[in-house]
Amino acid sequence: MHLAEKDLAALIRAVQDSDVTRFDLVTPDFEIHIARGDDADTDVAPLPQSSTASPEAPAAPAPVAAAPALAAAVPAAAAEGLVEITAPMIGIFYTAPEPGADPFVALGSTVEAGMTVGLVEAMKLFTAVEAGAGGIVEQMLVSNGDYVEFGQPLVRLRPTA
Amino acid sequence: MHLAEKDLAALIRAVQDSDVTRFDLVTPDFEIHIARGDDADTDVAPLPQSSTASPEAPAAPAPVAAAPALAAAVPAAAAEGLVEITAPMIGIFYTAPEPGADPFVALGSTVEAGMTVGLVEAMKLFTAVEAGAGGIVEQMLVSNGDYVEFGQPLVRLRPTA
Amino acid sequence: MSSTAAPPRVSRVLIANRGEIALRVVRACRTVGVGAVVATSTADLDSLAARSADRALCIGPPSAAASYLKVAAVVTAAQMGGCDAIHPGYGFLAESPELADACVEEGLTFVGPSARLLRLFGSKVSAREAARAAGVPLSAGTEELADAQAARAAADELGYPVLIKPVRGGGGKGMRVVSAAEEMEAAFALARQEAIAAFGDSALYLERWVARARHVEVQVAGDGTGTVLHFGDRDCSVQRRQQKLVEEAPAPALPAALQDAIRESAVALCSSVRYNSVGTVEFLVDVDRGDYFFLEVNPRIQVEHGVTELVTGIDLVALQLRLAAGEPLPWTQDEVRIEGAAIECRVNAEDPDLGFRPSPGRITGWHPPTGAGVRVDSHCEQGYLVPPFYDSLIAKVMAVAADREAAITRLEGALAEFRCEGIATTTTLVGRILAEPDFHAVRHHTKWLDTLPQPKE
Amino acid sequence: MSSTAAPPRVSRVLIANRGEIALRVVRACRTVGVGAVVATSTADLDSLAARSADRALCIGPPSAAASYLKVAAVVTAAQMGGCDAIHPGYGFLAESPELADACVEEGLTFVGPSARLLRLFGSKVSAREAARAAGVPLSAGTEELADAQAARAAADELGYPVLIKPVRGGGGKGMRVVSAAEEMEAAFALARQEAIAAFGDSALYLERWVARARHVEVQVAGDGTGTVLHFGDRDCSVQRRQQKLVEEAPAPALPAALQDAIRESAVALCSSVRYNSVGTVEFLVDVDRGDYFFLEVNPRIQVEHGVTELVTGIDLVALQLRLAAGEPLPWTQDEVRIEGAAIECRVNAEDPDLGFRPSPGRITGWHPPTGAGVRVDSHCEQGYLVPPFYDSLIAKVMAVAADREAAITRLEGALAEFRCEGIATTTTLVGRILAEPDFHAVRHHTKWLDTLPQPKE
Repeated sequence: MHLAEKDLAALIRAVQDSDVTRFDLVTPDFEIHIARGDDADTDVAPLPQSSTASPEAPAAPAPVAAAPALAAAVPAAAAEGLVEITAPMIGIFYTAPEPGADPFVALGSTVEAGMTVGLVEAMKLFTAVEAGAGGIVEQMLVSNGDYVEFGQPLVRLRPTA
Repeated sequence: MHLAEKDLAALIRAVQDSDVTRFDLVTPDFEIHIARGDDADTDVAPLPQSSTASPEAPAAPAPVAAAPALAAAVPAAAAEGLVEITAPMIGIFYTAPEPGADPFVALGSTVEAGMTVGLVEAMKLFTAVEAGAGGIVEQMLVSNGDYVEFGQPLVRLRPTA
Repeated sequence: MSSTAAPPRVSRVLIANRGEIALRVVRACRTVGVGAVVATSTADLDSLAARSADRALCIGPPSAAASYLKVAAVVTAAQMGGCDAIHPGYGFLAESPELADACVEEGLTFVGPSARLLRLFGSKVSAREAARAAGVPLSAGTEELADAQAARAAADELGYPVLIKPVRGGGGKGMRVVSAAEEMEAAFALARQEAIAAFGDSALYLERWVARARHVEVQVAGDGTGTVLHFGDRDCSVQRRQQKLVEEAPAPALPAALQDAIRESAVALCSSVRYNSVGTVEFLVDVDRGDYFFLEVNPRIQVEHGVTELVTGIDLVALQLRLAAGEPLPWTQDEVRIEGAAIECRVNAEDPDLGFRPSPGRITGWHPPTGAGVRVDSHCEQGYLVPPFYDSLIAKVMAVAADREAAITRLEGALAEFRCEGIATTTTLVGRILAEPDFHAVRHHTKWLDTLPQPKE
Repeated sequence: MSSTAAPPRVSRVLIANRGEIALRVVRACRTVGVGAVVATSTADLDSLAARSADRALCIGPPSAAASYLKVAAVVTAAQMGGCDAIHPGYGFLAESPELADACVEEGLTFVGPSARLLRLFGSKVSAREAARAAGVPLSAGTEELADAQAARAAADELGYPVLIKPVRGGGGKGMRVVSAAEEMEAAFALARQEAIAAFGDSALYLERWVARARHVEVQVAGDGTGTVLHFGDRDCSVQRRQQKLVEEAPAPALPAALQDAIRESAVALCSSVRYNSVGTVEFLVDVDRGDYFFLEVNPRIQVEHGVTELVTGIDLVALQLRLAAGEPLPWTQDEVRIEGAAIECRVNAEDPDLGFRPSPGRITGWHPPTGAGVRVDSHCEQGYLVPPFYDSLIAKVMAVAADREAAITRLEGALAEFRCEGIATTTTLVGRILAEPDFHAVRHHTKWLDTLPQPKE
């Protein structure tokens, strides 16, 4: 995937002018993250060489033992035509609003854009994980109570339509 | 100029089986020096990046101030179709067998293969500089009494067909 | 929320920083024999520090506000990584009382002074009060002055030159240097006019004006009981717009009595507040008057700590980790020996030909100098992409030798060997500073570099 | 041809060597403030040393015999380069009395001991004689022995175990270790048979057999008047087929009295011959018997000099240049302080999986470790082609810390960070040596590594 600089600028403007709350674009050369809300910031990030989220292929193992946890993760979603919901922050992932309650979503659930699919807690503060697009939950990648890193894939949806 | 490894081996064998006393081949990738006599040794040398004797083009200036003297030298001979006679050792170059005597060769002299074209002196020991091939002296690149480095071009001949 | 509740533990450290200091702390953890986990933004996931650590955890996007500056993300990363301590490095959250508080709340050890000390030194007012109480000289100044006559009386006491300053306002407006008593009347009137025009307020006061100041700082470490050691001083007077570029240890060409007084002031201040980590007390030395006054305390490890390490042989980051773990100071003051001279040049990814504009990008060729007496602290490598989000420091090139001239020579050699291709750097520029006769003669001061004619190629 | 004819001059030095030591000497020339010209073969024309020097002169083709080993080429290069001194590095012509003589003849300063000393220590016989005269212990042995009875008598004096050796011959034939008196008769008879069969000669003698020997050497420097300083010792017992792989300073876990005696022996020997440069006296320490004996003198700078520099803070190559220039020793023995511990690993371009076969080739990625307490001496860089003509040393990775365990830890960290891509290296292998319990406990000896089971991946 190759994008010229002006394409990028136009893309960022278009996303910013929309009501999208979170936008992530990852290419082998860079990442763009646009978020609304508490952490609103527009980043054009260089992609680390042994990337964690390359849509093309599973990340190569890092050259040293201390590979970031993300790098060892699950096969890429894009190849399977799935949409990934990632952690908006580092913290503990919860599938339900409180212990004993029904989970926000389960395998097979139909999810609409903007719907909460889980919570991430950091220092007693809970942040909702919202679906950026609609679809059917095809994979739940982490369990209730797991620590997750920022950007870690949590749920994969099969897009509707 | 590209040579396969087996071509190289064949070439080296051919030269070694001949009565050639000195053979130098320089490409952008390597050098071969074959010499007979006191310093007889067969070397396949990697060529330094800012080469001193690339036949294709003048050497690029070395990245730091301390470029070897050779690197700053005269334009390459091969492009002009000339054959170069280089210094067989570091030392002082003499054009004549003794002070006041006639020079071994001068511009326009006809030289035969094996003929002495000058002397190089190091610590009172004189070594004859011999022409590897016949030709007519077209350029004298150093003056009588100059210090010369090993491999420095001294004389250029226009080959006699 | 009592800091005495549990004995501090440091067996696995979350490093909440990036760049060369993150790598420096990873190495210190190894030296001390404790685990190291690095918290990184997505921009630094593949950094040398992240790869050198036992583990790296992604805490947010490249923007520091959403990653390295988020207390909750850092604390959560420590918990996720099974850490019992957090090292904040310098910058970012290094002086954050909020992080220190959060550590206490969550049962983590903050590798730095307690929140009380961070608050104390985080405020200019309380820091000055502490210094005054410890008998440390402060910059001489007055209260608000009624008129030029009162100003003349005050200036006679302060000694000329003095600086007239508006009580409210800033940015240089209404400020005037007065060199002699007979200039006071006119200068005071002009300053008052300017102050009213700019800030709608006529109140003025005087400060002593220091024409040529040297930035001298003292490296200290305390155990929290009032015992404080110093590790000698550093001179960081070579500054470009208040950014340190060249630092050295010890501070050269100071009269022995003045140097002793400065060191003693630093120890007295930190001892009086029961300082409990490594830190630096900064002073300005008035070259012309031959005295000094307190500037501030940096309650953390500093960028330029390496030059002190080179002349003392002490690993200050390892010491910091050990103090955080509750270990005592392992030496007496007499056992701390300062030998030789060390100098550091900061090399930044900036283009001196374009007004020092940052020059992030891919490093295509990287050959740092090595060898006897040379140390380079850097997180860069061939192929590394200097990200555009953070500060532009790419390497600290240091040299140590038996004396200052030898250290300069060695550092010049090291800078000459240093090759960084693909991006613009300040390597050549800092090398030129070392060659300046004023630098050799220690005639430089904090405004020296800014007034120097731009050296030409 | 008198060496006292003219005061020696060292204002511009011809460096007659290559690789890391050529670069090391270039840097030392800068430190001392003298010019540096590097003599190179065509294979090294573009080396870092050649580019770092003021000038590089090509002295011959890659073959060392036709370049670095040619006295006339080296001397002529010095003259062509306007040099007044020649530094031979180590290896090549470093111990060549012919080069030292040629320097005297041509009015050049040889940066090393005088030809007289090179000849003295170049012969095993005269070196042993000098050591004996200076009261330095020699390996205990006998003259030719008539029969087993004479051997038993001699062995009682030497102390068991002893080694029976043929007077003529070599290569292990006819050699037998005898552990106790009652084995002598049979062993002597067998050894005699073997000696006759192998060399046609029945003469045998005894040597004391050292089962576990440590290689301990003392770094010295002399001013030519008999004043000699030592800079402590080094242990170089980690050897693979007599090639040093790991060196450290000071020699660890030696009883203080033994260590003092070894250092005093080194000084006594060098003082007795009016040694006039830096040098190293090598000893074998008999671990089981707790004594030591003279091995040889290396009259030059050694590969492993850096670990001594790290624990003393002294630049030995700069000292060597100053002594060559006729300057006096700048310290007294008391002023030479040895602090902390330093260890060096040699990293070679060899493939441990292919029997340590040299692996010359292009270095495609080069990231040497840096940081506090780490030093790397290397001539390599990204894109460098390790030539096939010379020895395979590509880097000396060193670490210094307050004590030996901390230095080991730091060095392990440095080796873990070291990346050299494109060629096979011994980095991982030397790292494993450091992790061996025997190395930590100083139970290693010169044959230890060869008897160690090959570590597996």
